[in-house]
Amino acid sequence: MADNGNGQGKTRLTSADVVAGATTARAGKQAGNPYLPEVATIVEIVQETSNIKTFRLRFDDTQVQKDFSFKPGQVGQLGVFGVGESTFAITSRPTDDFVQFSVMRAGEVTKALHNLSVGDKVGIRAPMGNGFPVEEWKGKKILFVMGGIGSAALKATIEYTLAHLDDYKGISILYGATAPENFTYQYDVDEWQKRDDIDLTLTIDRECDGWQCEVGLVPAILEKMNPDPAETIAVLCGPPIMIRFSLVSFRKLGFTDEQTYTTLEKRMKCGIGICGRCNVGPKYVCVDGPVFTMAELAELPDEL
Amino acid sequence: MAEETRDQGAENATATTEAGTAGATGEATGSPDTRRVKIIGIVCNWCSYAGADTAGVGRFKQPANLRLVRVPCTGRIDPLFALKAFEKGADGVLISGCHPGDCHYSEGNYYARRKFELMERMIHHLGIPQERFKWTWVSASEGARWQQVVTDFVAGVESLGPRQGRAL
Amino acid sequence: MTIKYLQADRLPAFLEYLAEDARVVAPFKRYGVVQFEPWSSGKDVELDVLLAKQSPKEYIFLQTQTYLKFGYRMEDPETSAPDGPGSDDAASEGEGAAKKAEPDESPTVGIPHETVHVEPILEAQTQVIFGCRPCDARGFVQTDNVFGGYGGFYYDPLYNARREVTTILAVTCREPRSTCFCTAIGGSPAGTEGVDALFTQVEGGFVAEALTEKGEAALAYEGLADAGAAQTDAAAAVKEEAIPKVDMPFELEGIRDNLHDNIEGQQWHHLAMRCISCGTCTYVCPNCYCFSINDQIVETEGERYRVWDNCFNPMYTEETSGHNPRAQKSNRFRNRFSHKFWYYPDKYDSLLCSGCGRCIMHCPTRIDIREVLRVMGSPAPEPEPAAAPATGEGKEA
Amino acid sequence: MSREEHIREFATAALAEGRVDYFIGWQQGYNSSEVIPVFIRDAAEVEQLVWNPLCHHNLVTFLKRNMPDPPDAKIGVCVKGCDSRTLVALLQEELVDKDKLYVVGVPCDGIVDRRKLEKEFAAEMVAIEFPERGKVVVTTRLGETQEFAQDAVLLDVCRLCRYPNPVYADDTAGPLETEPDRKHTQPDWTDIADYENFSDDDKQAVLEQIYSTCIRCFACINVCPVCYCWDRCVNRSRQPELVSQKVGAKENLLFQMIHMMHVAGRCPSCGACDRACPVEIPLYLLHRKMNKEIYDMFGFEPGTSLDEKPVFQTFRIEDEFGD
Repeated sequence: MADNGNGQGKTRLTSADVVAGATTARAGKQAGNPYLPEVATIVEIVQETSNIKTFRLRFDDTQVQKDFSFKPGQVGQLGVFGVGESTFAITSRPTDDFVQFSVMRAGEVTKALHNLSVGDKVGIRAPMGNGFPVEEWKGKKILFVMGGIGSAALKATIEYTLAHLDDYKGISILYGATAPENFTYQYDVDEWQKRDDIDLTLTIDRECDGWQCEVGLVPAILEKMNPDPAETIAVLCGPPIMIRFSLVSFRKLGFTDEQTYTTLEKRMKCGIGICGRCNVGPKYVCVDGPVFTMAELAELPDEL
Repeated sequence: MAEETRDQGAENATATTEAGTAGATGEATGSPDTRRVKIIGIVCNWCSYAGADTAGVGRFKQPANLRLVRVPCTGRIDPLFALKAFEKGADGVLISGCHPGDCHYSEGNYYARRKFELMERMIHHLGIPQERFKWTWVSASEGARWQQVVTDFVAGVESLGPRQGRAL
Repeated sequence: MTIKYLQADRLPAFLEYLAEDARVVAPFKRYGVVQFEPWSSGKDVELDVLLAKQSPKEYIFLQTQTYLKFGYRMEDPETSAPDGPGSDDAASEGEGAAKKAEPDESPTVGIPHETVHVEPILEAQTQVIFGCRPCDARGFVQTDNVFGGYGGFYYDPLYNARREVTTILAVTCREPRSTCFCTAIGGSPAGTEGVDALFTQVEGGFVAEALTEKGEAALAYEGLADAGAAQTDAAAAVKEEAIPKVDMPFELEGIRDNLHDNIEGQQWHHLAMRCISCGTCTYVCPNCYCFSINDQIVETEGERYRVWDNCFNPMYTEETSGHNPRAQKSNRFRNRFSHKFWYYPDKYDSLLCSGCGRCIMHCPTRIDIREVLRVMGSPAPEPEPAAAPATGEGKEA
Repeated sequence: MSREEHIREFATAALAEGRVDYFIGWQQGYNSSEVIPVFIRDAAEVEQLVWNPLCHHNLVTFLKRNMPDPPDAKIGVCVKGCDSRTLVALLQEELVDKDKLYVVGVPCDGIVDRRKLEKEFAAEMVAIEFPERGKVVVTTRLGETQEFAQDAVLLDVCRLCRYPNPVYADDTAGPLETEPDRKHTQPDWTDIADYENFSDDDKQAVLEQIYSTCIRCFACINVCPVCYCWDRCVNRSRQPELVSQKVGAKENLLFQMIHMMHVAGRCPSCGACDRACPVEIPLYLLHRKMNKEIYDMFGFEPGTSLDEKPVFQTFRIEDEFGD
């Protein structure tokens, strides 16, 4: 066009630098195109349960791999080219030299992921979301309550707190699954059982041969455990029904909504707060979440 | 929609490599040669699929452009299947099942033939010449008929050439 | 600020001039339907019909935009040549392939294996949108916040690449429709927000005011005369007269808080009764911006594209488990209006509506956003007396 | 008593006796040039119900799965002749519970095409009045007034209508309309003759052009009374993407074709999709063409008798299709 003699400096970003987010936007612009996935290669696949696989991935760009960092509780978009992207919690340790996601075979993308083998290529956009405020929790007891694949969302956080045990007054884990073979990260569970610095309670839905631990639904076991709400942070993740009833139990036990955290899952597309799909009222799960306190959720419309 | 694909493009129709659903890793086989027409055959498990096998066992020579999608019964075939195949770049779609009266499930093909007839009458409105779409009956024993049907249909589509562009 | 006068019969020549360096987009009538289309010589711009069916947002925020192409290739790690152009962002396959071999079991070494080739696509054509209305232009300002180019929280290059090379020449609304309500939400039939140059139809032609540098550049056309005092006065009169012609169907004050308080209101069900859950309102809207990202692949070559989506789509929020956070029609209905007047304002301190009234005109059942705001934007109704006095508390959300 | 008064009376009685939870009829929109569907829950609101030649909405749409709110509501509904055929199509497949339904049939002498009128004026229409039968008076926002003969501005679907009277109703609002002569003859397909006479290439060119404007809003599908899996539609599914979600002439045509194939045998060409389309694509054209083919194949007209089954849900062994 006539006025565009120079192709440069057309953005009004600087002149309209009034909104608080401008800096972020500028940073985003420098960071490049947030829609473009980084290509990564599957380096290892662990079959966790009959329908859950854990994928260990390494970015093809070594610099990206080196620079990659995230906070416990953050998520990423893992995609198969030609099928699509889906959101998964990052389950590796921040110190790992790979990125790890645990995927339950459920829909199109997860099915395609399950069909991949070591050496295959995927696309990753990560990290996204806020993560758990592990810094704020220092000096408190942490109680993880999780069910089924919900453990994937908390795995990185558990690993983090275990790596920084001195910062916390104690770690308790209540983990429920439908049957003994459905515990994801069986190897972790075995290890936690051996350790005496973790208070681990396992439960399954229905009695079965050879089972030594609790039997019953998570909320019921939670009430039986009767944890002391004082100086404790409760972190909850699992199927919606479990969350709903565990929350009732937590309230019964005297936990306030402010000390109860959960992490949400929603259908997401862009992952950067634009596409308008994962919102619960004014909050976007992809950027304002996925971690919320129950007090924050209480403010939002009932669209979980 | 593709429960199973079978690539007949190898040496002859006896090739029974099950390519599985063409997923993220792309199709396991298939020539990159775009000059050859690609034809999707949607066939019922009990008659035409077996008929194709018979043709193979009988070593009837036939064109190798056809890829089969096996469905339980022609009654299962939604017109969408054919349209989707065209959308994905097929140059022709062949649908085949049991002869009327021979349906493994008694009556599936009676429903099917009504649908296909309408489909055939309407397909040219999509800009797809009727010659690119065919539906017929081939029973399990009719290996020769299968050969004939496929040869004729492929020749017809070949005379029209590959369709331009990928979408419809 | 430059103020020029464009004689009505010089309009084609003016567009011709603009088209020298850019694509010109303007409203045209085809089969009686007015839509924004690329201009070409001989086409008559339609300005008598106030609003085109859709806002011109599709020229900046494309309805379908492919932003990534990819292909699966078989490559031999030893002989693989460097990849083709455009794959800089995708990391080099050769390296990935070589690395892939190490943790892998040895038998695969040396065997050709599959790699993925990724090519980002980002193109933007310099363009001028002529003949949109001030509400359409204001729509861009509001979506700018979302896509980040003008100070939002996130930066979206797909949108901004086009936004930055687009000049918007709006035309003052002389005869607003009964469905217009721009003044009620802070706009005006002669509004200048987001407008690069504003054209006002007066006797025999247009008075054109440049408002930005881009606008100045567009008005540099030598076929334009300097506007005389009589012409500028006439333009001012047209603007003045137009403003009271726009109805004020509701009071903006308190709508956000009342929407917050009414979130569980039974009225949502009643208002949503005649909604058919289509996407018309969102697709004709200058502000709605939700989208989906899809992949398409044929054999080994595929693409990833962004495509408009809308919150009325029953499958929009549906999760793989089958659980749908907004399963009911009334939930989805509530989301659209709350987004425009509560969720978005909380985040960007502006409204996600510019009052064009297209959603009212084109809704198959004529759902009226003004009615929705009158009902849900007023203090909670009597059936819930407890909620009524609690206004003003919503701020904390 | 006018038809409008009849409708109000039936609605009042049904609501008062508790036979229905709500009653669906037509109401004036934001001005008298618009008519919109209304859901009456209280007998005191029946005055809102209107009947005039602008009542084009096919209210059967609101009986589809997942449309009623609450889902098990007992519903009263007004149907015109064409609407009743779509209702019959749903009843044939038992997709609507007859026992929860109260149907008021409204004989109809043709619906005015608001869009035809709209195109007569540059300014907005703010009032459309019907001072006497057969006369339409339009007033614009600038105060212009113009009179039209109703017959001259009818919807295309109404011109060849063979079913002015509802084929199924519990009560009928006023006397039946005189059955037109064409009721007793074969259906008239002259409206699509022009299109049919095009060559294949021309057809394709025409269709591509008219479908290129489609914005994929899915109003046509959602408003279609017989498109009953509307909320799980293959055309609208984004993940998995069953049908290309791209917006382009060919993709749009494909999606319309799928829609059409899926309503074959149920679609009586009521034209609801056509009227709902915000970009005014003449969707009706292909649907009419399809119905013609179905008539040629089976001599069948969708939704005309409760005892029939839609042609694609049934078969005859002696059907002679294929080779």
